[in-house]
Amino acid sequence: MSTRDLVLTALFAAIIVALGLLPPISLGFIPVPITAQSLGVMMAGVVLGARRGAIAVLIVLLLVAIGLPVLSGGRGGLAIFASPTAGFLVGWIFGAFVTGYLSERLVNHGQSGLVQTVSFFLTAMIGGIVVLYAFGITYLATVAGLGFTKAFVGSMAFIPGDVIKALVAALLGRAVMVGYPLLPARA
Amino acid sequence: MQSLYVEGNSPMHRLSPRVKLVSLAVFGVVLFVSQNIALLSGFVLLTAFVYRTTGLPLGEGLRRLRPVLLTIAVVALFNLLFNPWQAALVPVLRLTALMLFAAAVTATTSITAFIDEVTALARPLERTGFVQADDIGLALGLVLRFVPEIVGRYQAIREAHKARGLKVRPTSLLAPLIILTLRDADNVAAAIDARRIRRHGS
Amino acid sequence: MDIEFEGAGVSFGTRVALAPLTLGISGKRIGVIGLNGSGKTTFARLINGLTKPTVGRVTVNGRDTADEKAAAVDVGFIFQSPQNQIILPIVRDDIAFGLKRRGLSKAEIEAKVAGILARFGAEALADRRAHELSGGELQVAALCSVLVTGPGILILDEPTNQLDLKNRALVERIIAGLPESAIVITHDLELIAGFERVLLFHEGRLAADAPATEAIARYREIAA
Amino acid sequence: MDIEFEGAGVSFGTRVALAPLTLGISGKRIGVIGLNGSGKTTFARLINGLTKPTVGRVTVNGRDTADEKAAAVDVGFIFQSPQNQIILPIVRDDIAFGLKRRGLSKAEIEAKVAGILARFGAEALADRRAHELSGGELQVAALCSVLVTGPGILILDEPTNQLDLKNRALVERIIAGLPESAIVITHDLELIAGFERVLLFHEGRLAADAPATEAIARYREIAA
Ligand SMILES: Nc1ncnc2c1ncn2[C@@H]1O[C@H](COP(=O)(O)OP(=O)(O)OP(=O)(O)O)[C@@H](O)[C@H]1O
Ligand SMILES: Nc1ncnc2c1ncn2[C@@H]1O[C@H](COP(=O)(O)OP(=O)(O)OP(=O)(O)O)[C@@H](O)[C@H]1O
Ligand SMILES: O=C(O)CCCC[C@@H]1SC[C@@H]2NC(=O)N[C@@H]21
Ligand SMILES: [Mg+2]
Ligand SMILES: [Mg+2]
Repeated sequence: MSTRDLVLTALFAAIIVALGLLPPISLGFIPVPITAQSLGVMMAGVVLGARRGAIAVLIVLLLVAIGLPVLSGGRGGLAIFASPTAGFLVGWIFGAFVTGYLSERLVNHGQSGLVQTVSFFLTAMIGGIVVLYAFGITYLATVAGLGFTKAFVGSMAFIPGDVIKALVAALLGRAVMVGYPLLPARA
Repeated sequence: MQSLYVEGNSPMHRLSPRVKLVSLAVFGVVLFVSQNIALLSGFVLLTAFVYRTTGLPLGEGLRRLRPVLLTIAVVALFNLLFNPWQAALVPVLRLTALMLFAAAVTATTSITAFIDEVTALARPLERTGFVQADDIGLALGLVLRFVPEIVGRYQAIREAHKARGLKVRPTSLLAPLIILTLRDADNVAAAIDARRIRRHGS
Repeated sequence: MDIEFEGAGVSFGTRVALAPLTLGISGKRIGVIGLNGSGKTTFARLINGLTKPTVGRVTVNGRDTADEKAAAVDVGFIFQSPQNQIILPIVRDDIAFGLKRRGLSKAEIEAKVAGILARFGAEALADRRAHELSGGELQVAALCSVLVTGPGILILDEPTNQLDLKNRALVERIIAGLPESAIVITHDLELIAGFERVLLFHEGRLAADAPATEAIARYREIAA
Repeated sequence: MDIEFEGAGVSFGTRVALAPLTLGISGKRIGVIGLNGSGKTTFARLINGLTKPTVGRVTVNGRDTADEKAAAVDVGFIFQSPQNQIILPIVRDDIAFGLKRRGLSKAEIEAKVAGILARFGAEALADRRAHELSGGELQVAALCSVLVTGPGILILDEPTNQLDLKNRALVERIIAGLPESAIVITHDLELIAGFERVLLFHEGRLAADAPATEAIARYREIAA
């Protein structure tokens, strides 16, 4: 890994942490909060690509494990990984990876701005929602013992917010493509 | 999380970074298994005391915690909506104690010390052949460095608006913010290479 | 322009960056000099409200600069580091940014952007990405972005940093030809050599308020 | 030192920042001058491998700088913007950072950090946060961070930017007294006035390679 890659992953880890300064919204019917941090996960994938994006998320999880309160609402500590949100947290890694993987393949500099934005939106939806939720819901349903139906239906409450996040990530991905092209420099 | 180190010579400063980091990890687990409100309240008082001993002036100490305190307050409010007050109090006490202790650790552990310690702890992982302990330490240290920087960049962009007599709008904030921090990151990478901080010995 | 410092000072914690200062400034060209860390930038930031005084107040044309609403007062500021000045990633967009918000028509904006770039002979920079520019090119872009809106008072914090002979001469000419008031902070003493009024700061205090030759002589003593 | 450019050039896309250049550099003091954007920084970045040539190669003491492993060659680099030089938030930590990875003992590191700060009379900066420093203070901190490791070759990219008279004189003395080789890029022509060899760049090409007086005269022609 080049120094640049190392620093960029650290930067996006920091962006995810900084997004945690926005308060989470707890829902009564599902023990997982709505948080702005998953926007950072999508952004990491869109801007950094698969490998670096996933590593950025791993760095955040490492900080959580150390006990620094880097998750929204000031949460942190090993205990988090034993809580019902653990599946989503692990899903962040794969969400960033898939978002990045698809972005690397679907988006290039020759395309029009609209095509780039729409492609980024789709990759963020697939990685940051489909893949991410698969992990989160499975864990909630099985390990957390919520049952599949309840886990699935409960998680639908995240959809509106996450679609907006995917849109923001897409606009940002396009803006970075113009102002600071990174994706071609794949790790 | 504000990770600003304060120069000082308090007992927390003198404690080895390893002891602090391991205690933090262990404390995180202990907090999680505790349900007892009295015990958790004790932890809050204790960690508040520890935080006060770091030598941070009271105003500055509170100012640093403000963002996290605010979000904890929001968590508490939501919990109160759905739960009896006892059940709502437990997570608030947990979060507050963890935040106070983590803030005390970060205020008394310089980023250099943090990097060194994480590097030392990660050293055994090198045998897997996947990672360099030096890189893990450096990456985690850089995150702590970047969080305040991102906040600072946000401030700088607001100032750049003001310098031209413009009002700041959130819509024109995010993209410049990310692009500017990306450029900062590139510069930091160049500085690390230029100063041979990473390549040496590897 | 009429700038009044009324016992205005700035401290960061226990560090006094600028001791309370009472001073009136009016006139076309004011120079500001002094050692590193003597308070020059802090002084300038007070004038357009980027920093708020921790004691006293500063008014520009009668309006308190600490008052958010008054901050629209027409003070353009060229930062000491051009890196911090550029907001949008493409030079042309950045220059146009301030104009857009002022509600000018598209054609007017384009004309103004082209005009300011031509003034610096910097047409080639228009479509460049700001982060790819050399240090001096960035400084020129920053100057364009601020000058294009034609601020009534202009503060230039070390504007000739990183500039080559050609651009430095250009900035010197531009300062001389500005229709409005300018406050020029610099370590490049030739730049302010002809100014009638130069403020010398030392350790957060005003150490001289005099014509250039006199203030520069005092500065040389302090620096020796 | 023995630096060899063997047809080395840099393009960014279609933009030629430095046309292919063949040149040998050895000697103690080399000045580099030229207009903004003429390729000075690009030239310097090639020497310590921060930028890789898109054509040709650059060797330092026989080792290719594009080769990651050879990059351990001892080239210190003072960036054009000190903001970019500082890695860690506290000045003292930042200065110590480069030493740590070189395996020095704690006591040695402390002694070296104290030594370099004393050399600049900048002991007061040690425990300051880098982002709170004034521009000139930051430049001094950046100089300390690089000089402390005692690099064999030192590249200074506009080292006197933002410095006051006192610190500027100090940097001039330090350059004169450096035990090792130095390459000094600058727009501050007095700084290199006495150099025996000065490289003048123009539009990405070497336009002169001559003693200071001659190169500066050519530069003035170009800038006129
Ligand atoms: N945010 C801050 N926090 C703490 N100290 C600060 C802050 N900003 C400035 N200072 C300190 O205030 C003093 C005055 O700073 P200022 O930037 O006004 O100096 P200056 O005269 O512009 O110096 P230079 O010529 O180096 O740019 C300096 O010692 C500086 O370190
Ligand atoms: N990453 C990049 N992408 C595209 N163009 C670049 C990049 N870096 C530099 N350039 C261009 O290459 C040219 C040479 O840049 P360089 O930084 O070497 O100039 P310089 O001589 O150091 O100028 P200055 O005196 O302004 O610092 C400039 O026109 C610059 O815009
Ligand atoms: O902070 C945590 O405990 C991690 C929470 C994970 C939240 C998931 S991410 C996808 C989905 N969208 C949200 O807004 N929240 C959940
Ligand atoms: Mg200043
Ligand atoms: Mg340069």
